Amino acid sequence: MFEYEAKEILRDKYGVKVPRSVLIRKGEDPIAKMKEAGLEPPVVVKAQVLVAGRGKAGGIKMARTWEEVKEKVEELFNKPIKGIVPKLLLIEEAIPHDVELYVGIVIDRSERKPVILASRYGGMDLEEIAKEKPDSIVRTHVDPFIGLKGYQARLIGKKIGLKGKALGSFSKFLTALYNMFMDYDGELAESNPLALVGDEVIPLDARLIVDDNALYKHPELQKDILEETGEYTEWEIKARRLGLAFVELDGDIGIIGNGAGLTMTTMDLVYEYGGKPANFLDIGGGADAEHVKTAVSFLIEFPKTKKIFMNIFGGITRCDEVAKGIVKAFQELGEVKKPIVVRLAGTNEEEGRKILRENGIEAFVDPIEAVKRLMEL
Amino acid sequence: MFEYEAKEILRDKYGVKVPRSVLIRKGEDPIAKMKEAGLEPPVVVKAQVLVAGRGKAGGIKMARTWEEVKEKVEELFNKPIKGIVPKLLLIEEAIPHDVELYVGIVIDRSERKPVILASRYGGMDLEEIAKEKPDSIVRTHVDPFIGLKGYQARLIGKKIGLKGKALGSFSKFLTALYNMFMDYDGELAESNPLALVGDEVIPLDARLIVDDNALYKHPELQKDILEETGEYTEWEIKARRLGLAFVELDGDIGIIGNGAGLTMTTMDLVYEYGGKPANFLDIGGGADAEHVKTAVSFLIEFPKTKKIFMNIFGGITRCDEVAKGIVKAFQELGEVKKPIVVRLAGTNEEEGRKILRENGIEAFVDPIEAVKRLMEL
Amino acid sequence: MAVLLDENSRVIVQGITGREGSFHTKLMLEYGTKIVAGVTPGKGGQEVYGVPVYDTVSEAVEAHPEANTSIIFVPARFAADAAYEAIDAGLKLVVVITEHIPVHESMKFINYAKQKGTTIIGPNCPGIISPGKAKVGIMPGHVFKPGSIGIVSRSGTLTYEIGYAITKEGMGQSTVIGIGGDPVIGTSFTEAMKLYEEDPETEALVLVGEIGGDMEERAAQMIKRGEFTKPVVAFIAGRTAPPGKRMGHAGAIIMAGTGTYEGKVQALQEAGVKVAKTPFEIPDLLKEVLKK
Amino acid sequence: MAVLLDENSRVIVQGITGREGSFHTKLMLEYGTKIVAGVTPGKGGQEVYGVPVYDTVSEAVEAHPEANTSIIFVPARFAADAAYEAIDAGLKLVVVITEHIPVHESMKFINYAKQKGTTIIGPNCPGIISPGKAKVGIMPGHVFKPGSIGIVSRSGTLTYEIGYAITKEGMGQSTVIGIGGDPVIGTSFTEAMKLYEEDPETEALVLVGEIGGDMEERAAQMIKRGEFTKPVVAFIAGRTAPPGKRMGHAGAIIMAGTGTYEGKVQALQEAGVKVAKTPFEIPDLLKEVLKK
Repeated sequence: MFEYEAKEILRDKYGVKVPRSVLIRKGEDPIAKMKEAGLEPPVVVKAQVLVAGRGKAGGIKMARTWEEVKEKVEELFNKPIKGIVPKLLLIEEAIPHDVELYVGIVIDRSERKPVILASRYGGMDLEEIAKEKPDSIVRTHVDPFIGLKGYQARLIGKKIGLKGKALGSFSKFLTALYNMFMDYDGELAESNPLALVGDEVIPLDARLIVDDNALYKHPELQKDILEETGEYTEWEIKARRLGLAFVELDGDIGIIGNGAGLTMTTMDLVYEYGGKPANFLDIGGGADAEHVKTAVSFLIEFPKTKKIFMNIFGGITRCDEVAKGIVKAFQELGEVKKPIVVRLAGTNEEEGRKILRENGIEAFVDPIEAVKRLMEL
Repeated sequence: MFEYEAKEILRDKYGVKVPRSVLIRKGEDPIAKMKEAGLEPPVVVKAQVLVAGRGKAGGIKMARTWEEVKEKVEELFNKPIKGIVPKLLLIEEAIPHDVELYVGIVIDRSERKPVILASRYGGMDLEEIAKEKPDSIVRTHVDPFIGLKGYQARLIGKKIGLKGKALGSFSKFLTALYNMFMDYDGELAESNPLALVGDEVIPLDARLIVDDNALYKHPELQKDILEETGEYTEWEIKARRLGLAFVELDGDIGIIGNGAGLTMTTMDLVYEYGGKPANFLDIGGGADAEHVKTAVSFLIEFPKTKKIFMNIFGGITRCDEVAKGIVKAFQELGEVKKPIVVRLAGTNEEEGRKILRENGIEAFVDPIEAVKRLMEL
Repeated sequence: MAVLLDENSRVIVQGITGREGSFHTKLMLEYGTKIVAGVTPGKGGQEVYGVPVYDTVSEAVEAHPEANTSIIFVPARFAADAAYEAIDAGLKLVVVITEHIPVHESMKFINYAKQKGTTIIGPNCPGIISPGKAKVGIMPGHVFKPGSIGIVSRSGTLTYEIGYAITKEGMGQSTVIGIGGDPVIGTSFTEAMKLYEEDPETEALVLVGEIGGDMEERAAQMIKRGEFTKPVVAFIAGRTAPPGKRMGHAGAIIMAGTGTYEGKVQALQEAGVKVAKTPFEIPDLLKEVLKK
Repeated sequence: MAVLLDENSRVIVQGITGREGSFHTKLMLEYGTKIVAGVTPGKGGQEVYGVPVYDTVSEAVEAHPEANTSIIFVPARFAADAAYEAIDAGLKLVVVITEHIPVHESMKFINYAKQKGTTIIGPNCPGIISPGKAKVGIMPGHVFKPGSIGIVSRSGTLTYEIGYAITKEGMGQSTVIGIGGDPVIGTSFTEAMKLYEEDPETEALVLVGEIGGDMEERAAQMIKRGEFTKPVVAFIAGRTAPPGKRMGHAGAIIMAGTGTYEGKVQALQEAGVKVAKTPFEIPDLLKEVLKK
């Protein structure tokens, strides 16, 4: 979700005071739009990109005059941030402030509870805070059924050095952030920096990452456009569109496995025997021939792969289905130069290996034998 | 809250399918508005009044033709329902159905949990169901922190005789009703009748009563207009506007006490000694002279009272403040013919009685003596 | 002994700097209640009648680990949060004086308190007093005397009235609990009765009920089941109140034919409870039942 | 013995009429698991491989009061509700196979289960097997043999691979738990280890970890603290996985420098755990630690 969307939700649904701003598209006149909204320099011009570390990558510019607004808008619309050219800019009133706080909410895996992380030293990444001011981070768990209590929020505020009325403002903001995190199935809700202006806190930035598995509950939210996150390569985006769990790597050996653990282990095994994986591709549990075909075809087309190693241990996945899928992929693609070595074990393994061998594809029971053979090719 | 408001919330915020309808004001052309909304007879024309038992009082009419629509609209706009003339009518598509269910949610005082009441026999009041089909009422408590679980809702549906897909529809509706009850601090959320149409449930009526103490959390909700509920008499409405906890009764002795229990007991005492209370008026805890003055003045003006009995046991309330308030009320109203007997005990009682006596008002320590004196007057 | 509150109670006043909070802190101190700290967010560091004020309950408890009881005077909008804070700080008894708390909020923090083993009195109540030992509430202390009568009451002023009537007749009270007038409260008649049953100091119990709800009926059932064995005398306010009307607070309303005066009196009488017609008959009835 | 699952387990299959549910019901029955009932809302009255189907878990439990375990195959949108239903019906072990459950929902029903004393395995897991006794999951039964090795694993297929390797070397397993690949799961390494520590049948434990999270580090700390005293052999998948990328499921991701392969291996080795470089070294390492 873009910054401006998170801020809109905070403002409209949770009553949080956010800086006044206008959103502009390429080609729109920023001056006119600002005047319409009653905004004047100094303002902050911010590239709306999903890239993490946007500020450091030069995606946020101060503009002190009307002249500078024009300049900075021009500049940001033409400057890729980690490869992504912004389609939207947010022009926001500049808010003078002394202190920048950090506050974020994630789920603590071992406590199975939301945990609020807060620090007096916002403005830098949480990782940097953790490195440079580790003792400044206040961690507070929240009972997911009871919710964040006002006094807990005030206590956090106190621990990061707030006092008097600022405690009330902080508590109100944190409650809003927490409610957004819970209502929207957040993986992360964050404000960094959260500015302290007099007795009031104002979120200069806001982020919300929604759990993909929960997106169906929030039809009003658009799924983040894969291309715009800057997180995925071209082929990773293609794979996601095909429903494949694929990660691009640096080597040249295509890897397919079933199950994330086994697939990672297969990568590790190839490394161990001197190869370099070109990718991670997990066909998951219970894949049918069609899904296997899609995965194998994709890896054959993926230009980085010179040869393919497929490692399947059938549990819920049936080896005969897998074999059929592989054969189909090779049949459909016709003359394929990329060699493949398959290791098949588990449910219906013999049937599976038989199908492969009948179609001229090398099939093994032992993964070590298989990887050794692979390295000979 | 009016029926149409509760239905709007259910539809817009909770995704419940409600009958299509138009809302009309006096003077508007019902035919034109229906055509605009694509509605055709048969329809149901419903007076939007806050009176309970509206259906029985003749506030709901079926209209099978355009002619009848005109007639019924005319009729309802000119017919007081328990004394209240509706300002709005809801014209709603008539939905043919076989079964009318009842479902309501209140807070169970002793369990301190929301309790869902459901019955196969909707259409009549819950009290009637309780009398005529007591075994048909299914009671289910919900943990307020965990919320209503889908399986609980289906189980309730099963127990009131639903099957197959209707269970899913009922469960969805009940979850929406429960969420509305919780989100809006409901004292009561109810749908009666809830129609079963094929595999689907559709709320033909919907009610939501919001806890007065929680209204500040829901600024979008209008406070029910006192005049339109039909629950309050003219003087009760006046009293509420003055912030007085006042109930009108049939007798002629004005009653003021501090605390509901003591005030009721004062009523009981007056009855016991042959008098008939004209009202209940509780000045609450910690009333200051000003509030006492308002209460006493109000009761002097209240035409039903011939004489006034005031019974105060001061805890948080100070008897001297009470005395000052009484004196002030009599001074401001000038020549008052209505006699008053005051019983004052507790915090600063002697001071209080002294102030009264100095101003010619009879003051007692013992309530029995006081009530006896009252009856002599 | 006494129930819930005694000479070992160490009290925190939440909302101590407010008008009501500071006024009653003074009265409670004068009564002899051991108030160890007060809490008002943002006012930490002040003092109220010599009681140190903290920003949070946890700070107060850290500085005064002997604290075990809290009384809440904070405004309705913040009262539920104050209750959670007291519960989470591990206080065992929390008295909520505040009225007009939304009933959903009361319902929730009362459930929460139960999970955590905290007893809530109230909301919308006058509090609790164990005469001669401690007072955590807003009742006038002088109307009560140490003694062996327990009082549990849904009504504030009526409690003072009845307590005073008992005191004047030469008897006294072990502990008096004003459980509060809201529809949902932390401690019901039956829950309080469990405590009085086990208190050796209490010889007889006065139940002060009202129309509305079914707490009196449940008390009667408990007595019938033999789970409360001490003599009980009752008074029910609202004999002449009409149905369907809220008599002052949300709890006192006869709805759909339930919660009537007659129903309550009948249930209690069937359980062998003497029901007084006026509060002033209570002392005589008490003498009667105690003679047996 | 064995942990969590044994010959006394009586199983309800939730979502029994679905594709996966019915297929694995067949396989579990063939393995010898005692499945007493199935549940699919709206399909009560049917049978699946001779197993009676009910509309609700409470009806199933009423008809089969011996039921103590559930396995959930219902789609992600309804899985959390199915879990609540199983917990409320008093089942003591609930295995959630379903993947793609929103993490907030898992977090909630896992907290709820803890309150109610129910053990959750999963979600997004292959289930649990006590070879020769019962299988409540989707793992291929034939790769495991009864024996004295416990396996706890974050990875499905890797568990079969390692189990099979152990079996081929003539050893067997007491209980194998696939704890699931989601970021929030019902039973962690350390929670499972507490059970294995008390199981006399288990002589050694294999931990199958992955990059991401800190469950392996916590296991290492537990061993260091002396709270787990049996020999442990581990394998961690993802040695060559790049940071910041989700490797297949949400749990396996190295973020902000935590959850790395090296960190986990170091923590385990410092606790005296032998860490295998490939799954196939596990049997040899086991023989080594068992000899001592």
